[in-house]
Amino acid sequence: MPEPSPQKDAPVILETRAITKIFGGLTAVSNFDLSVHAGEISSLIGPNGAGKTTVFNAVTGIYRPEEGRILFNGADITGNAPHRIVARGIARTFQNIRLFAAMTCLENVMAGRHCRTSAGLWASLFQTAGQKKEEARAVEIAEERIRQVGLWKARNDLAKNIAYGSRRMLEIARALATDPTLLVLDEPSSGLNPRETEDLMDFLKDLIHREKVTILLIEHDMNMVMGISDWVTVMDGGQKIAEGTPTEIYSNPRVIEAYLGAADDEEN
Amino acid sequence: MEVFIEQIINGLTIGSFYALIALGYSMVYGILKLINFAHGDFFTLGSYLGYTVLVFGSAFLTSHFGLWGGIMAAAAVAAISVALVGIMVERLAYRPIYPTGRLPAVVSALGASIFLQNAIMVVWGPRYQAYPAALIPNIHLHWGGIHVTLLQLVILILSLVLMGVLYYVIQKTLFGAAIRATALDKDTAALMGINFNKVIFFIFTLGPALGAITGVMVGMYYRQISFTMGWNYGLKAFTATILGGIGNLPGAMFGGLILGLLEMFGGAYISAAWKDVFVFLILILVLIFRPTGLFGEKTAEKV
Amino acid sequence: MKILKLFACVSVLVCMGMPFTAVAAEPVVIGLQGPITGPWAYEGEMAKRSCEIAAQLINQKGGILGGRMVELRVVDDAGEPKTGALAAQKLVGQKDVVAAISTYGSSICEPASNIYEKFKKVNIGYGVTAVRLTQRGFKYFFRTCGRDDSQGAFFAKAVPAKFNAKRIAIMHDNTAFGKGLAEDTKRALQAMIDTGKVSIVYYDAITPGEKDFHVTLTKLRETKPDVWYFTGYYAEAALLVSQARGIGITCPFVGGNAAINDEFVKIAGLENARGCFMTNEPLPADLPYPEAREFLNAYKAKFGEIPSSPWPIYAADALNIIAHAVDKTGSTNADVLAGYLRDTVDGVAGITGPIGFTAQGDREGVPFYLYVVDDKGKIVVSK
Amino acid sequence: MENKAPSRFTTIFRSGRHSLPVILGIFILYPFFAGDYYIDIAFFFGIYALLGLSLNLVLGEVGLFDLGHAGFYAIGAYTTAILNTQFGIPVLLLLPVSALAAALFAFIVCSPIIHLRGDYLCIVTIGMGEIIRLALINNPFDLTGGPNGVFGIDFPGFGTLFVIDSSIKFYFFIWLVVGLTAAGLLRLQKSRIGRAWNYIREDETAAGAAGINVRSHKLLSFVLGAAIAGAAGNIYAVKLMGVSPESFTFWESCLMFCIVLIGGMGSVPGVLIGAAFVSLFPEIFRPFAMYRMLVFGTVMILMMMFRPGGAWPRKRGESAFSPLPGKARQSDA
Repeated sequence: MPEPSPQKDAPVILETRAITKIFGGLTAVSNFDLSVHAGEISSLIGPNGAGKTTVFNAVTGIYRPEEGRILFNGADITGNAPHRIVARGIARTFQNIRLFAAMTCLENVMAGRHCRTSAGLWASLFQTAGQKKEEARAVEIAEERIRQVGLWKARNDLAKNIAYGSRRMLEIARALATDPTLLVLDEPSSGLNPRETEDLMDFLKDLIHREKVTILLIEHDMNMVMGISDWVTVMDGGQKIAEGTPTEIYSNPRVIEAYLGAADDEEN
Repeated sequence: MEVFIEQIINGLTIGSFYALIALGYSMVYGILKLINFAHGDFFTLGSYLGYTVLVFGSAFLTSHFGLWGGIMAAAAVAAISVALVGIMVERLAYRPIYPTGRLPAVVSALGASIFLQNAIMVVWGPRYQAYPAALIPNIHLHWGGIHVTLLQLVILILSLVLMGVLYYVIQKTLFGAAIRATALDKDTAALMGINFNKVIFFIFTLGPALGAITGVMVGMYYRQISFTMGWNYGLKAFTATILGGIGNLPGAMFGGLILGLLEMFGGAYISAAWKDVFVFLILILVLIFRPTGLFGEKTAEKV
Repeated sequence: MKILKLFACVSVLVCMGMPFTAVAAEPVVIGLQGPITGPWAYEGEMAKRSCEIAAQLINQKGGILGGRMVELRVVDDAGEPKTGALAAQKLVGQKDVVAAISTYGSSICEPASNIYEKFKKVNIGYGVTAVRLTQRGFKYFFRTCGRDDSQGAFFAKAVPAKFNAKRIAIMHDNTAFGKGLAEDTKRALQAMIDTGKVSIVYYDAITPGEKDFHVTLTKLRETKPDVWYFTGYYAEAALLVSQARGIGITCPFVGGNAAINDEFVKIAGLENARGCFMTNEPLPADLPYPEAREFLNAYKAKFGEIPSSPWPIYAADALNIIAHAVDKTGSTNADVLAGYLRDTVDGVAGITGPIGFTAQGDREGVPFYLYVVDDKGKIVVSK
Repeated sequence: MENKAPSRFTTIFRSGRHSLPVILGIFILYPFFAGDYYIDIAFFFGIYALLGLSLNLVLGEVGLFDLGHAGFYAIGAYTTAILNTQFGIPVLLLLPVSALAAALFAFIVCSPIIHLRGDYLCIVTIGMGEIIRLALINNPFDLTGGPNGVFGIDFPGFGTLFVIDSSIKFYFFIWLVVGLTAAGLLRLQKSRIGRAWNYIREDETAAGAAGINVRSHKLLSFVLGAAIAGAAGNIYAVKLMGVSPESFTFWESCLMFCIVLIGGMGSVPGVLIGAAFVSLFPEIFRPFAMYRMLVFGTVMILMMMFRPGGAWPRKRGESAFSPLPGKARQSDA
């Protein structure tokens, strides 16, 4: 069972107020509230098509919600461009991995350093002292992140040539390279074998303690959700049907009926 | 008022040529997402072959099939031979390049276009050729001040018929569904048992053949053909396909007709010199507000 | 392997570039720069043939400078400014080339003549009618063909009177030649416009290479012109006339000097071409001069037909006048030749009539005639 | 796009550091042994190299489908022609001015359409190129001289002190500009801006999610590419002492497209090889007149068949960071 969550006293860093997203007649998400507290691992679960990824895409600026507000550390980031949201400190990974295939792993992680560096055209063209120092620093940080996810040996291989599990970790490394305060992971364990999922859980728990980072993740793997989440929010049909600690959720009838009920006859 | 109607008919005539070529163009383009620059040259080749058949075989043809029969025969010969050339170009220039991606295919298409254009010049010579006037019915019709030639009507009707047939084949028949499926997702369609090679064979025969028939029609209507005319028509067909929305055959048809009307409007009411500038400006405005063309479905980015 | 191939061809270029200083060039070499490839390949081909015939005739009569043969060296400039400059550079680089016949198309001749001027080599334009070419004070540039403004002046003098036309429509094709002629004609008509005798009811351009002009012609028809002047090339002219007759434009059609030839009659068809007029320098077939007769017979003997436009004949005359200048001055020095052409050449018998040059290098006294396509499709001088 | 390990050939050549001085040597000595005609061919090779490098920024680095790049080339050339012939501004000063004019035009025109993707952007760039060419022919406000173009441009130089007017001077002038541009691009490739462009080429959405302002970087590549093409237009106009619309057709844009693809997307040496092929081939085979274009088309097809990545594809790998100071880069794998 997870330690007592630092849930209620920590401040809310991410809050969505009644956000609604409609795709040509289909209401994918309808006035959905979510609040994530600093320093916790918060999970968003629900059956397929519940609108989880749509919420993620609204939070990270890929879609603009038709109604509702998204606040990050109190600031309204509704509809901001993705790169401005990353600059504010929200980094994300994708459900189906999106890496820069024909570039090396190190270059992929270096992408994260982009918003933390500032060399302009002039500095880059004339390689000013500042630019060189900044580049060297960026490479060092990227290399730390790659070691952190255990891909140091593959840093000069092309992203498309490395194993599937490594690609997941590389995408996380890229997100971490932006020094985020909120890490948004979209089904990070999908496609991983049980041992890799265990490693991922340990990695995330360790991350919470070592760095001041909050994690919001979409997950289907129940023992991962129950294993590391401090708070769980359940969606179905684009609406929130329940939220609470993992233990509360595990025994909540509506959740079971809407979601876990179907899971009963599934062999876990 | 009649002038306006007459101008509309003029616009539609140009539009129907663009539409037919755009149809042949977007069949290849819809499926392979390949900008087939060579399509303009299939059109030119068809026009020249039609010319050769009409000039050398005219005595034989008209005696056996009569005036219109002769023209039909010329169009048929042109269509079949250009279809064969289409297959050859696909096998030699395009097939080895599919796996490498879209951009190299554009260079290969440009290469094929240059090759075909110069081959036509080498065979038929750089001079303008002219369809024999004697073989072409030159009947003028006057309806209340509107001047229209019989040929103009025949071409309008024939284009609509061809478009209708193709629309029916693509939208309503099983094989049409196979083509549309391959256009949407080549690999999944193959998994569903659709033989990709058969689809390729079909589009690379029908597309160029359609271009060839249009070439003969243009040769008949304007009587003057040159080996470089394909380049201009090819560019207009590509514009019409995009205006209509990529991969959308009916869209290409309407895109062509609309393009013809736009040219008419620009030429008649602005100035003939600024006609094409007007057309391209309209195209850019359309794409700014509808980034996937007039009839292209607005696909949300699947993340 | 790739880079080595690149150096191989670069080094080959290097040694080919070495000027051949071997045996003194026996024949007198005259360069011809023309559009052998590109959109005007047909004109280039005819110019090449005409110059070959001209050289052949001179050599048959014993050549020049007491027996030295005239040799033609042809360079392709593909009808495009960049390749035009390159072709000029090529001919200038070959020291044995005495003078150059260059070229067809005013905007190609411009960069080329700059290079000939810098390297002091006589160059004679044969298909370049833009007025500005001889207003640059060049010492070595001449042309054997007429200028747009002289043709425009002839139109203003002859055409309104012949058809007692009040409403004139002018249409050009936005090419250097077509637009230049249209503007010069408009300027020539200005006097008559000011006195109200004549008015320009239509002035617009078509896009070259287009096929369908119904839209523009319908607009033209609404202006009800008494006479319609088209200053573009024969390909578009044929389309315009056949489509115009198709939509009920009956006013007389007058073409510029590049608009009507037997190709025009073939494409437009006899029933449309019949009764079309053209302002033009004397056509090959109508050249009354003995030299023209001799040239055309030799050309027909070798190629089975005579050139269908005036430009190749001017190229042949350019070759003749260069050979004549070299023969009479006995030297191949550019300054001597340029001086001779400018000051002494006056009324020298040429295929296109007496040849003489003004101080700026323009062809003197180019007569213009009004031609018409007769019932049998022949292009004859109209009375 | 498939990026096989660089072939044996490129590795040998790369490692042979002595090769660079050899190339430089030949480049410097060449004009003194060749006739003016061959120097001019090398000059136009330089022009196409500059144009190739300018399109490489848009097509090679960012993967934007631009088939109207000749429009910027035309703007640079006409800006120089008009400002020099009508206001007498010295041509060398007009080099940066025409680059700026093309860059400004690119910024204004591309801002509303930069969001378009793939083929839709392609047709808009074609449209833009045609609009510019047709506008030049129609001679608005009597500025562009219509189909006759604008002629009588002076030679570049510092007053009468040093004037660039001979083929040799033009040869060194163009290749100096090409050298500077290539050096600049190589540095950009190794900077965060260069990497940002490549991220956008690989996956635009992921690049945005990684913190890259996709829109501004795309616009920057168009503006920079246009500036370099404008500069090429200036040098071309000055060499021919005049400009006319025939030189800026849709076919020129296609040639630039081929240079980048045949050479290798994002590869500076590749673009130089592509430019060599596109400019030298027609000239070497000029005597074959009609047949040379048949061969040209065939070679284009064969190149894409056997070297889809280009003649000299860009080598990815740790070399991308080699110039950086600090720890040895040898991977201990």
